[in-house]
Amino acid sequence: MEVHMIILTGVLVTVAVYLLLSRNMIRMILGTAVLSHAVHLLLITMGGAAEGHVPLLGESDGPYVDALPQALILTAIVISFATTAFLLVLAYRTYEETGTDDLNYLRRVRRE
Amino acid sequence: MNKFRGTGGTGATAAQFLLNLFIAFLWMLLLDEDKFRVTTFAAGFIVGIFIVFFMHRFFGTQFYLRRMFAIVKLMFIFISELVKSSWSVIGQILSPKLTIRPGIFRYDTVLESEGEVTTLSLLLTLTPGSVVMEVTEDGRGLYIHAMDIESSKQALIVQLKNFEKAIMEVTR
Amino acid sequence: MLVVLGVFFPFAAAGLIPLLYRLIPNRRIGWFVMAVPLVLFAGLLSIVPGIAAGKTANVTVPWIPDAGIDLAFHIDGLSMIFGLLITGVGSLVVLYSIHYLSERESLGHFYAYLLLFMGAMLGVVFSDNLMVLYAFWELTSISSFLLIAFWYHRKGSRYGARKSMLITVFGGIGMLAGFLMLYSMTGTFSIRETITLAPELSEQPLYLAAMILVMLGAFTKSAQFPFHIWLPDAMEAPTPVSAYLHSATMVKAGIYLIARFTPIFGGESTWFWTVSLIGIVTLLWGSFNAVKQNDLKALLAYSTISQLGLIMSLLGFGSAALAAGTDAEQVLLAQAGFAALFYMVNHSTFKGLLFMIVGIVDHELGTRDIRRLGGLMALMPVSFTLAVIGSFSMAGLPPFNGFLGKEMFFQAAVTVSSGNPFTADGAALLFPVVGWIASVFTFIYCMIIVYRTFLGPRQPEKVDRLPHEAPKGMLVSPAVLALFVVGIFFFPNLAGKYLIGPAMPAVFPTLAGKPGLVPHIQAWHGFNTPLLMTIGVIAAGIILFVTFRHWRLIYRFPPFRWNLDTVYRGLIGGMETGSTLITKRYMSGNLRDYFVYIYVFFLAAAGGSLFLKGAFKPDFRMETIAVYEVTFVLIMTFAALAMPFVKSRITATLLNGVLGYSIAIFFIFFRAPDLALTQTVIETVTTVLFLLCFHFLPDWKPERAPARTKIINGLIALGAGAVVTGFALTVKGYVVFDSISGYFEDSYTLAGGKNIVNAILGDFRAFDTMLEVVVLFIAGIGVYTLIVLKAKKGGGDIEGK
Amino acid sequence: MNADTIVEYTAAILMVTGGLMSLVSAIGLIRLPDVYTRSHAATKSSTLAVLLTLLGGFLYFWALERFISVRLLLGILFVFLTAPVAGHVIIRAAHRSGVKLADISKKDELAEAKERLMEEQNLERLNREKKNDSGV
Amino acid sequence: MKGNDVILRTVSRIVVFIILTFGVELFLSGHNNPGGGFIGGLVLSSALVLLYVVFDIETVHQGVPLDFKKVAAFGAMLAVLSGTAAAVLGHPFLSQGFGYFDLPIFGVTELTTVTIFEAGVALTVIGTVETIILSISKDV
Amino acid sequence: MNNILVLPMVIPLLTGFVLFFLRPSVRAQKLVASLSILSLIAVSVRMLLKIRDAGILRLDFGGWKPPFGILFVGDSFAALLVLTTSIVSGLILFYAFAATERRHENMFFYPFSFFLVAGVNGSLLTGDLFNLFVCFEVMLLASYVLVTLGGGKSQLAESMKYVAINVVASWFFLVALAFLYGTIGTLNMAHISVRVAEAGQGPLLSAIAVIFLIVFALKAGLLLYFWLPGSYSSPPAPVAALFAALLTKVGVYAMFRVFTLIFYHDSSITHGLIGAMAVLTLAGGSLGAVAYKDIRVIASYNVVIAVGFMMLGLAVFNEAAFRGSVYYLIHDMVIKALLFLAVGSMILLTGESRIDRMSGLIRNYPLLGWLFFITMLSLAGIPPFSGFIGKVYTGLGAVEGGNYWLLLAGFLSSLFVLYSLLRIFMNCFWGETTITREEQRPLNKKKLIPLSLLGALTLAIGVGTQVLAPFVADAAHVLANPEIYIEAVLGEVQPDE
Amino acid sequence: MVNTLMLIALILFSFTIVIAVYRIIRGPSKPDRVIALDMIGVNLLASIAVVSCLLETKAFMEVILILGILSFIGTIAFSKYIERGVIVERRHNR
Ligand code: NA
Ligand code: NA
Repeated sequence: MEVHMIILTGVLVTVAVYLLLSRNMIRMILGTAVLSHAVHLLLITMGGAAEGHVPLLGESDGPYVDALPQALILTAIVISFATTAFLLVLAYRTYEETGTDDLNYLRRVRRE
Repeated sequence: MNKFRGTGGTGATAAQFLLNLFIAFLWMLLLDEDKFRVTTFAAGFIVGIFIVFFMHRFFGTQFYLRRMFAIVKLMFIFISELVKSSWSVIGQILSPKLTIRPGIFRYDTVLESEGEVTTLSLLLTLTPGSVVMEVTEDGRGLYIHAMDIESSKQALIVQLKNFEKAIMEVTR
Repeated sequence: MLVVLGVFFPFAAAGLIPLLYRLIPNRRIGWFVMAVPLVLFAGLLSIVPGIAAGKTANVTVPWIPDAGIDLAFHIDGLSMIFGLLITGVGSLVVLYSIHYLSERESLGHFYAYLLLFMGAMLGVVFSDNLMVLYAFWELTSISSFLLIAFWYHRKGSRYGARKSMLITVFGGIGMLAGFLMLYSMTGTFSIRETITLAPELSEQPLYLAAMILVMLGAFTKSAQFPFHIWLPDAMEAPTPVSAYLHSATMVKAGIYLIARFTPIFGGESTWFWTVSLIGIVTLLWGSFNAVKQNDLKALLAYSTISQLGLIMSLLGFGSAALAAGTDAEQVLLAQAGFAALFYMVNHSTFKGLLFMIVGIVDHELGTRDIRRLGGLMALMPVSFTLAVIGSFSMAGLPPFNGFLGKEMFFQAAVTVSSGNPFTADGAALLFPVVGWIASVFTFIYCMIIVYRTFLGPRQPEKVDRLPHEAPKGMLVSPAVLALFVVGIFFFPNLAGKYLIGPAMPAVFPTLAGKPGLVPHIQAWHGFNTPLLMTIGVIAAGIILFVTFRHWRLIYRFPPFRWNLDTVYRGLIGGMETGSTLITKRYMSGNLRDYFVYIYVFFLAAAGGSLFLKGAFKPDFRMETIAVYEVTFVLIMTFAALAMPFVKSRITATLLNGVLGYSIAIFFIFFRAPDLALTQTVIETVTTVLFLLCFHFLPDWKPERAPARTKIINGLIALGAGAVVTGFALTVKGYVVFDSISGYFEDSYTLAGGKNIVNAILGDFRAFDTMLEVVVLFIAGIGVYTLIVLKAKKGGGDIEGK
Repeated sequence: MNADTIVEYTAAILMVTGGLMSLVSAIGLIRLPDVYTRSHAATKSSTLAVLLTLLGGFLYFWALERFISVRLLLGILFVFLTAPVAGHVIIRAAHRSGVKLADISKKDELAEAKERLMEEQNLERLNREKKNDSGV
Repeated sequence: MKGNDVILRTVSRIVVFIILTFGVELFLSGHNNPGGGFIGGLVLSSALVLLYVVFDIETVHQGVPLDFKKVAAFGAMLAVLSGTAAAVLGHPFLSQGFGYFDLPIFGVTELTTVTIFEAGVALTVIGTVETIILSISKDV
Repeated sequence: MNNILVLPMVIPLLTGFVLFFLRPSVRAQKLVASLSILSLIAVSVRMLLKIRDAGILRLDFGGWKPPFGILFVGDSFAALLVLTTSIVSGLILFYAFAATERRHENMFFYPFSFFLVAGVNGSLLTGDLFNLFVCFEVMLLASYVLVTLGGGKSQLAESMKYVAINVVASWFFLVALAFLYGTIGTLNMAHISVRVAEAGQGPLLSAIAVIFLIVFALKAGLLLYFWLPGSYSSPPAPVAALFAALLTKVGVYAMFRVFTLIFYHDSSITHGLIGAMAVLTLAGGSLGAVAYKDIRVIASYNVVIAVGFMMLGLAVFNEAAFRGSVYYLIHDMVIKALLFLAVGSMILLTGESRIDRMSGLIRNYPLLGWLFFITMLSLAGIPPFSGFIGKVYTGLGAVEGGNYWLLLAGFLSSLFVLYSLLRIFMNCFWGETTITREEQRPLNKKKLIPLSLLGALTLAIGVGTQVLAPFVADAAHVLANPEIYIEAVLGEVQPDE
Repeated sequence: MVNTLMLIALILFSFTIVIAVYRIIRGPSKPDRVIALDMIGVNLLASIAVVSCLLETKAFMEVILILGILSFIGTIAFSKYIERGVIVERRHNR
């Protein structure tokens, strides 16, 4: 169950990096969002194959899948949510101030 | 001012109590225990107290036990209408050539309260070939999109009348 | 005790002077300042007999014992000479400055810097610890920097200060590296211990590098070719400073260093050739350039460069003694070292004197340009006399100490050329020849000083003021120096016995005690080669001076016009423009470029180490694979690939939502209900956030980028995807260790929870969760702040009330 | 073949039926001419498909371990309650944002009503302006 | 032509209660079932999001007069303080305790300090999500 | 139990919350902040002494033994940096009390600063690799907010880049963690080290190490520093000072930790790659420092140079060089704070930021001028200021290790440092005075005191190096001998064997 | 056999999702795309129900309910965005 997941991760990374390299802010931010999808998938894939039961004691007698990566991903998900939220708002504030959502033009924004 | 307050304020306290019971019941169901336990129900009731306390300003819809039954009954109507409508739509989708003539028409209902109008709209939306698009400001006029307006407008109106009657039986 | 005092007294005084200046805000402050070097001078004098008898004074104050860096001070014969020069000339310079500087100047700063310098200089010559020496070494550069830029509002002052700082610090850093190499060979920072270990060093691989780096320090500090260029510009400093730092003391720190390190590096042919050649080239180049100068101070600066070269070359000659075979040869060669120190003392006297006289001329006429000067003899007779003494001494004429020094130089040059351990006889003939030519130029510029300034026609129309003799107070210091110039000529052996002689064992420790190491100096030693050379110098000098007008055009020829200053300016300018060009080229300010750098580096470094170093061992084994999983993989691939190409941001956001929800179902496939729950909610909330923010942003336009950029982007993206995939496939096949998470399966007994993930989050790794909550909180308040900020700017407060 | 097996088969068949209906509505999503008609497919057949599947799941767990999953029942209730609302809201948004009906559509009383309202408002404004003009 | 949100609002009022109850259940049962502070908090805040979308900020604010910034701060502080409490009592920082108690109404119940910690988590999540959404929305 | 270890993180966290609630009263905020900083310093000193007496300290959160739970590990290296962080951030905050606009104070400037400090201290102390990621995020999120504080056009534009790049850096961190967990199956750094050593750091683990290198290089500004000058030169002075003093150092610290404790088996990375990156960083930083006329940008490139210099120690990889880097880290935290505050003050006073638009400031603000002068000397590594000893040890390490190119690059870079700052000093402080006594804006004591204290600190560290010497020696010793650290963490538990 | 039927159901649901993704990409109107997303949500929900049966675990029941809730919220939010460009208003002005 891993190989196709790994390839999928690769596809997601490719798309994310391509989006990241765009000039448009929203494209770039969507790129970061896809990046985090990719890494969450990667984390769970690297945690090992899904051979085992849901890590709920009492649901079954085990063996259970590795629960640690799940906990790590949970933390990672919340953190990437926090970051994305901030980045989004920063993007629109930047647009409001500079009048452009083109990252290429941001370099020309000189100090006032 | 308070837009949450529904029609009539007399039964507010009683309704809150009912809502609380509802939550307790919900709680009990959620816990998925093998048999009914008073303690579970009580715990649910306490949870309900918090929620209702927290949300009490939103409260307003009158909840009578009677209406609970009505809702269950209406849900069965929903289901049957849903099955019928789905079947019809599937037929239209799978017919080799699309012959439908969609359109929007207005229907003025005799129902008054928000709950009644909503129920009607939900039913109607689940009825074959019709979706409620707008409710006029006075809450009496419904704009309905029909999948095949030529063949089914009249049938729809008849059906609407029946629904109105059924709902009023429940609510009044 | 005197040693510690010697170093720290000036610093303490330097700290106090600005405070004292608040009480005595006029030139009388100088008298207090003068007390410092005077007291130290007296103290040092008092130990001269002891030092002459071979004793040394030592003291160690711990500083960083762990690093072997202690404030270890050591006075021997060599440091004594310098100590006396520093304090002696220092006293005279302060005395001179009392009258020289206007009361409008910030005297507090001036004297503080001066004392700072004095302490630093004493520190350099007294230190026995390489690091401490380095510390004081840099401090001399700094105080020199501050003194050169004393008139910091002048552009020239700043330029000169910066130049001197850059060049001397450059040398200093090299020297530090050399010291560190020495340490790595010896394990000690103590100079004396290093000297005792010297015989074992020459075989070490770092020996040569250390030597060259130490020389670098010395040459930059002592303004040796090609590093001499800072010295003329340092003349922007007030004249007392020039007299003190840039002729009598600081520039001699390099001489000191070479002398001090002769026991360690001397006797090596590299050392001999480098020091001697650099010295002799500097001597020639300096004297040759001094002749063409119009500014008296610049002339003196080049003269100083040249004379420092002379001293340096003498030290180089002398170092050969340590490699010479017989005692006689050793002693004969070592006398070059003696000559170096002797010449150095002389130079301090007559050059200090000349600077002070030039200062007086400048002070009285407001100019130092010899094209505007002339005929001052009648108006300033005392100054004239003193100038003649100084100039003639420098020119090497009797009855002044310069004559003795010059004779000894010629003698040493002849000795080296006639035989030294590193070449066959006569191969070093260039030393006396070049030395002689340089002496001719020296003679010429000395005559220029006297004739163009004090003799010849007066040019009152070119000068604003009517000059008259300087105040007596200003003449005292030069007069005292003149006294030494004459005195040493008549009693050279007094200096030889008490001053120079005791230093010889420090420079040539292996020759200590050998008879004849300290030569008997005679003014008249018969018609030997040196005397003939001197006569030749005078003859040629007079002819060339008289015909100067005719041959000065030579300076216009490119090889002579070609200027190291131009190189320096070119370097600095080139560095500035070059760095601007380069930096602005890649620091484009464009986020896309930065991402490109990051990912290209990722591809090169991580991808390189994966694919090129044999790490890539993909594992394509598939345990179970279900059709529906493949379908969901396809769904995600489909949705993802469409994202960059859709025309509307809403569509892209929806597709992102599809990805998020689909990941939730993969979490389900991986038996991770908590993850699936969190993922779905977070995905929805994120989507809502996107929608909220879209209100403020324009819909996106098609990506306007050249095809080339798009292709590069695509390749980088593909590469990143491939590298991640490659890694993951390899990691999949790497089965060596079990995960530690088996432990958590006891979560019910350990932490009282049946949901293992929840137990990890709430208990085993609760700390992560706690911080994650903090992260979330910061983000939330951060968003609030970002938005409130704007409202405040616009004037309105969005908080309503 | 005991009762539980029958229930399990029933559950599985319910699920397959749900899947088929779902696919049919997906086809509708492709075939139908405009957003309004497509919404019929989505809000009705798709919803029913899901409900069937959930019901299947409910039965399956009941057969398997006599487990009454309230969450599934609640899920059914929830989809039941919200699916038509979602359909209504999307359609309304579509119309309000000016998405055209397919050409085959017969009539649009809502659009007519909206136009009438606009005309009335325009008329009113014109009248007001006129009044203001005359008042000056 | 103005419309009427009656359908959406009426249904949402019911739906919100279901979501809220479900959220609390998720929060409390997370120790043994899927759920916990994070998810509970997220579900509760999504209920509020629904209210904000269906109604409007001022209306909801009348119903839930909370300063969500402070809720978030209080929650995060609670999470940190629950760890500090253990330290004050001489246990390693963030030590959690659990035990089984016979309570009057609830019967034998497992009580754990994790619940306090998770409450902090939940409050932070609610507070933060609402703060973000409200901040952006008020900017319109 | 060593609950003291968590205090450097918990004190600022709780302070942050309290300050958040104290928003209406700036005075109360200042009071609480001051008390908190003082206690933070006291705790750090106490911790350092405790480590000296008892060796490396360990705190297992929740009492879960390593490698299963998260833990903080306090060795001299971490504790020294925690102490420096506390002191330096305290002084910066003290400056901020006087320099921060009311507008920013209302924007939770102080709480965010404390969260930043908490993140930094956590990153320094943690012994768990995933927790390091989380601590980084605490630090980064706080920095995201702080970098936008002020919110001008260019500031937001630069913030955008800063945040975006750090998001990508965090992504790399997670990717690296995923691969590491997939191969090694554990998160405790000491345990990872044991397992890596057991498996032998083969090509795969080395390649994963390279990803970690990228992560930390991005945070530290090692070669991948292009985000740095823009984002460090746009926010208000106290924020820039906090960034310059703390943020890159955490990246540098992490690199030292990871590449001395875990991935020290492959010299082509530790010596080769890191060395090359350090040299390129020095070169790029040096060129940048002389390329611009904006004093904030010049200062920012000096941050880059310092990173390159500190990394020389890791590239050289011997105890002397480690010592040098530890000294230099401490020095650089102090001096970068001073540099950025001084630069900020200059801009505040003149309203200009380009060297060709300022002149003769020393006449108006002599103390500021001399402080800048001291900063310059200290940065150039001139004794007896704090930069000297680090330079000496790094140089010594390079000589001993035979890394002459690194030595050359490191020492040459200090010339560029000197040149770049000389340019500021000569153009801005020297030259004709353009501001008359009447028009000059006052530079009040409240701002000058923290500046002077930082100046005194750089001198004190240089002169009183001996006080630090045993701690630094211990820090370097542990870096050079990872088994000490491992023993302290896993001593009584043997998870595998 | 039961499992096979369930797998078939699962594949059918995933095909539906594929088609819905196509609709999202094709559009043409925004409401079209939102309808498709809504459809994906409910189909995922159904898929999870099937997967739960396949894996014989009750652990995913919460996910089913949550997906239902969220796809509703998401649809409402998107609709409001399409309708007004703003999804949360400060005050409903009517
Ligand atoms: Na593996
Ligand atoms: Na949980």
